[in-house]
Amino acid sequence: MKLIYAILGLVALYIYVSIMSLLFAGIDRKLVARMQRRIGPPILQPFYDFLKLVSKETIIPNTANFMFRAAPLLMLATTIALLAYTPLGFAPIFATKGDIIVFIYLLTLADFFLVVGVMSSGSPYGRIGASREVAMLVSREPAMMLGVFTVMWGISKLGVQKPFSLSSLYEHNIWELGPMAWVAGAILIYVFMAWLASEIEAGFFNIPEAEQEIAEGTLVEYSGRYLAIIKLAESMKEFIAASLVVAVLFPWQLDMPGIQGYIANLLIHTLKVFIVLFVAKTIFRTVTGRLKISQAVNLLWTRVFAASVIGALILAMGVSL
Amino acid sequence: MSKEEEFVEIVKQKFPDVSVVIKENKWGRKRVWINVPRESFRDFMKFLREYDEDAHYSIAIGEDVGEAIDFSIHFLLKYEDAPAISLIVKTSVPKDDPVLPDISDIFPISLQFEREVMEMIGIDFENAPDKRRLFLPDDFPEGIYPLRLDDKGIPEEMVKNAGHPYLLRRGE
Amino acid sequence: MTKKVEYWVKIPFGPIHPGLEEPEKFILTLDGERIVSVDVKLGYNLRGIQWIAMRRNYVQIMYLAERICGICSFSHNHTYVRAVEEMAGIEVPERAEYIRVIIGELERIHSHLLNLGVVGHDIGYDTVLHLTWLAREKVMDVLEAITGNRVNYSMMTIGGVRRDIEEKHKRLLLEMIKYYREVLPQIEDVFLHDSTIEARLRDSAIIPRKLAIEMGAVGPTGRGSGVKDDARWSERLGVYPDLGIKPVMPEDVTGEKARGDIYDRMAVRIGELWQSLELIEHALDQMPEGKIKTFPKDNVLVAKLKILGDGEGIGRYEAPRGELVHYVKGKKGRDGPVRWKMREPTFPNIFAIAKGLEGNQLADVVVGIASIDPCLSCTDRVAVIKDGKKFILTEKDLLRLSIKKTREINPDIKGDPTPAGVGCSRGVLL
Amino acid sequence: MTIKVPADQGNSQERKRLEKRIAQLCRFIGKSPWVFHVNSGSCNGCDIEIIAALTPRYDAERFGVKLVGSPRHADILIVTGPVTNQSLERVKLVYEQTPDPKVVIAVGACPTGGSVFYESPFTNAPLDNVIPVDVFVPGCPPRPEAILYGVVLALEKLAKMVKGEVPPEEGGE
Repeated sequence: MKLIYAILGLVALYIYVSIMSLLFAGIDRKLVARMQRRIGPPILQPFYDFLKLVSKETIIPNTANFMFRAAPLLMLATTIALLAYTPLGFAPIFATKGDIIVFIYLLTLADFFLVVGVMSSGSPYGRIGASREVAMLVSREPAMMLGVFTVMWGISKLGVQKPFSLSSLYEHNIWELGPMAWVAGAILIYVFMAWLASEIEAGFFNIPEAEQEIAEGTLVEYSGRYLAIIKLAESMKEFIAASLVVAVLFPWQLDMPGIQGYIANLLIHTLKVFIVLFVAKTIFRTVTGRLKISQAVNLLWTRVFAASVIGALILAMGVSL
Repeated sequence: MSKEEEFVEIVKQKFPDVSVVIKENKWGRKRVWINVPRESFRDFMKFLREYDEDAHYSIAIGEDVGEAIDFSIHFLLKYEDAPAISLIVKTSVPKDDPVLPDISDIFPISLQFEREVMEMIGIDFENAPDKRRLFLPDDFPEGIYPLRLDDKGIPEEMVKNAGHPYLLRRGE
Repeated sequence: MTKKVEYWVKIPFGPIHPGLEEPEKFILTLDGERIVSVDVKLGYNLRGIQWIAMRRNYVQIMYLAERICGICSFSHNHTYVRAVEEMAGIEVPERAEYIRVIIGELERIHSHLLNLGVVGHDIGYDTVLHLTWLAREKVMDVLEAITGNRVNYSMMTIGGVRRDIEEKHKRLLLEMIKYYREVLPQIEDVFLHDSTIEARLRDSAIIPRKLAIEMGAVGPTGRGSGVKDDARWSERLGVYPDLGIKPVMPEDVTGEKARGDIYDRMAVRIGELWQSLELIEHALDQMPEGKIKTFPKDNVLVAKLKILGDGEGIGRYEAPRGELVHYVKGKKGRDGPVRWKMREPTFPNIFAIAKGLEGNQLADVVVGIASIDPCLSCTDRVAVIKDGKKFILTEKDLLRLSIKKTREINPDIKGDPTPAGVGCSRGVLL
Repeated sequence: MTIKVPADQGNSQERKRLEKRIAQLCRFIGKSPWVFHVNSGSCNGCDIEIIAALTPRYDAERFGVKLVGSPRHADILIVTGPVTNQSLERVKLVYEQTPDPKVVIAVGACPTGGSVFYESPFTNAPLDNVIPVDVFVPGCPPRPEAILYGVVLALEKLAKMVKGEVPPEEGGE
């Protein structure tokens, strides 16, 4: 019985998150346009884009093998599976011990499928975009993982039913671990914001889709329905990545029983996600240009990873003392 | 003694058989026009390079003048202080053996101008390092040189007309 | 030297590519992301201008000269007219000279702002594109008010200028100068002190001074590498000397010595924007009254040119992209020139940047190419003809072509790639 | 499911069903027209006017117009320039690559009739005999408002064509 409820919940979540993420994409484009003194497209523009793309003819290059067709579907599938483990204002549906590892694994798997799909398309532009995507992927994950594991370890010290699970974020949070944790928290905010910006490829890290240099980068071969699926999966991944950052750093929730509790928490969570995405994506995209891949990787390793190590150490000292 | 006269003196000593003229246009800008025979073309270029290390090779013009082909190059010398010397070096080449020495080792940019003149007018620069076509694509018929006025130029039936009314009335 | 196995990929860059505004084809040999060698293939933009010119008379060629390139249409017209005036020995009234200076500087402002926006766009910094192009609309309005058209304003005629600058245009010009005195500091601040732009533009696509002189680089590209040459200054053109013209070098804007990278080229362009504003101001108050062209009617002009038109003339002028040279040769009794040839600033700059790009990364290619502000429509003058024999390069698919080429030229790594480029891309981060 | 509308299909009933199917799906194309710019040898007077149409003053993005980087994503092909011989192949190639419900706009005097290059043997000027063109925007260069008006006209024509009123071959009104 519980399984059927879980599946129904998952489907509802899938519909909700896809609508919300496309809505945010519209708001984001509108705000960036307003910041550039333009009027900018209507808020529902991403929905029109999605529906138009679905109705377009799809062209498959004959050098592409079957993986080219399978990759977008697999990417969407992993993103939906990811939904089951994301903390959306309440404990994730399949919350088990140590499901943070599953969450990170699925997150990177989605990117991996995109890279495989692009590589199988055979176009050198796509290959350059794919190699850039992998370089970014490898250099941004360690910083985030270190930060999340230290926070999880700190929280599990306070006695939690399921240690190392994303649901534990709602029992205790990082700010209850004493003054040293506050300093660590400040550093971790910088780390997570940089990670989020590079995850959704905004501003500095908008390199794989750099349409100027390599003609739309990774998505150069896709068109029609496959492009629509990839765009939807990517905007959902943005929402999920932002909800992880919100869950780790700003997890304050109302404790209302029953269905209204779930809905209220979900709405508060969505508001927080919009604010975090506004800072990490809209402002960042308007203010900065794009870095070279070598500079971006250099930035991710020397600045973001170093900050994450320092934050983890301070947090560990704060907790153990 | 303005810079031009001083330059002309040096040229006269080194190259006696070269005809040099200084023309001045309406608003007082002097230009030095030099006609160089084909044989002393290459060492005249070497002399220019020594005379001014930063000589600026600005343009090379190939021209079909009936029975010969003129090839002139415009140089800018001594442009550090205000009025620079504007020098035009002209040589002419008979149509039956249009061959000129290549000077891309002295002025590297001249290679591109030579490539263009080679494909447009048909002067052949021997031992030029790169004789590929610059502007004309590969499927351009071999014998035709677009800027030639004689039979080797663009034949009449290749002239297209994108629907211009007056052109039709002239019976073309 | 141990045999290093490297995997090269040849990427065709262009001809139809969102980054480049015109069709030009750079074949890049890549080692991973590093560029080993660049080969330029021009010719996609050939429209046979020189060939058409052989069938036109003097006045008709003015309309052809101005459509060589949309952005610097006034410069081409101006240089062609100067060449004809020098050949035929025609006087130009004083007031017409001042109007030529004003329109020339207005076009320089609009062309430089355009290029600043395109460079900002090419490094993904779209806000810069939108704001600089918004600022550019101001000068377009002034140009439209004076000449009647936003682009391709045919202001020039042989022996003077077509339209006069009345009182209301003067007010418009002064008001525009005041507007730019507020806006330019912000644009200058973005391009000289912003960390992203500094990170992307410093030490990328470097053209050393020796290479710039060898390749005859002109305009901001040449001056960015330290070659002190400005056609208006070295030619003592018209009334420019008494307006106080001198070449703008990177030292006056950034304070450091010229390094020949994209940053310095942008600094030279910003310096020139300030200089243009001053030139317009001086020209406005030194402009005498009087008539604006020697031959009021064009057919009188063509008749006179038929008689006077004998000999050769060279016109040199500083277009926004560099020194522009036109050569006109006329013969008595012909109403059109016998030979007309132009050389655009982009022609040497393209080969200079092609050499300068080696050793850089793929990401720098578009910015490097945009930094010399290529105007390929100027560069290709004589086109090709495809006669009966249809020889179709049946490239099935634009991108598939690159796949075929990559598989064909699967790298035979016998030759060792010696990158001639100088300076590695040192990412100085925030 | 790529819907290919067979032009001379035997039973017109089956074709009508297909066309209704497309019309129902394609009504969103008017709301989010993605533009790809093809420069076939233009003097880029028109190109800077096209980009000026996207910048704040004329702002084509408020209709959802977006400049995309690859013909695969494009709905509208904006072609400028007198189609020089070398870019002839490129233009045909890009036309074939654009997914199906697409519109071609010829911007400027050059694609319309080869403006000053009309007699040059090196350009095959009217774009019409290279690829089927839906809207010609005359002017050398046309003002950004004219280009935007051309885009709107093209979208109306596409919507009508999709509904089957205007037979796709001849130019319609």
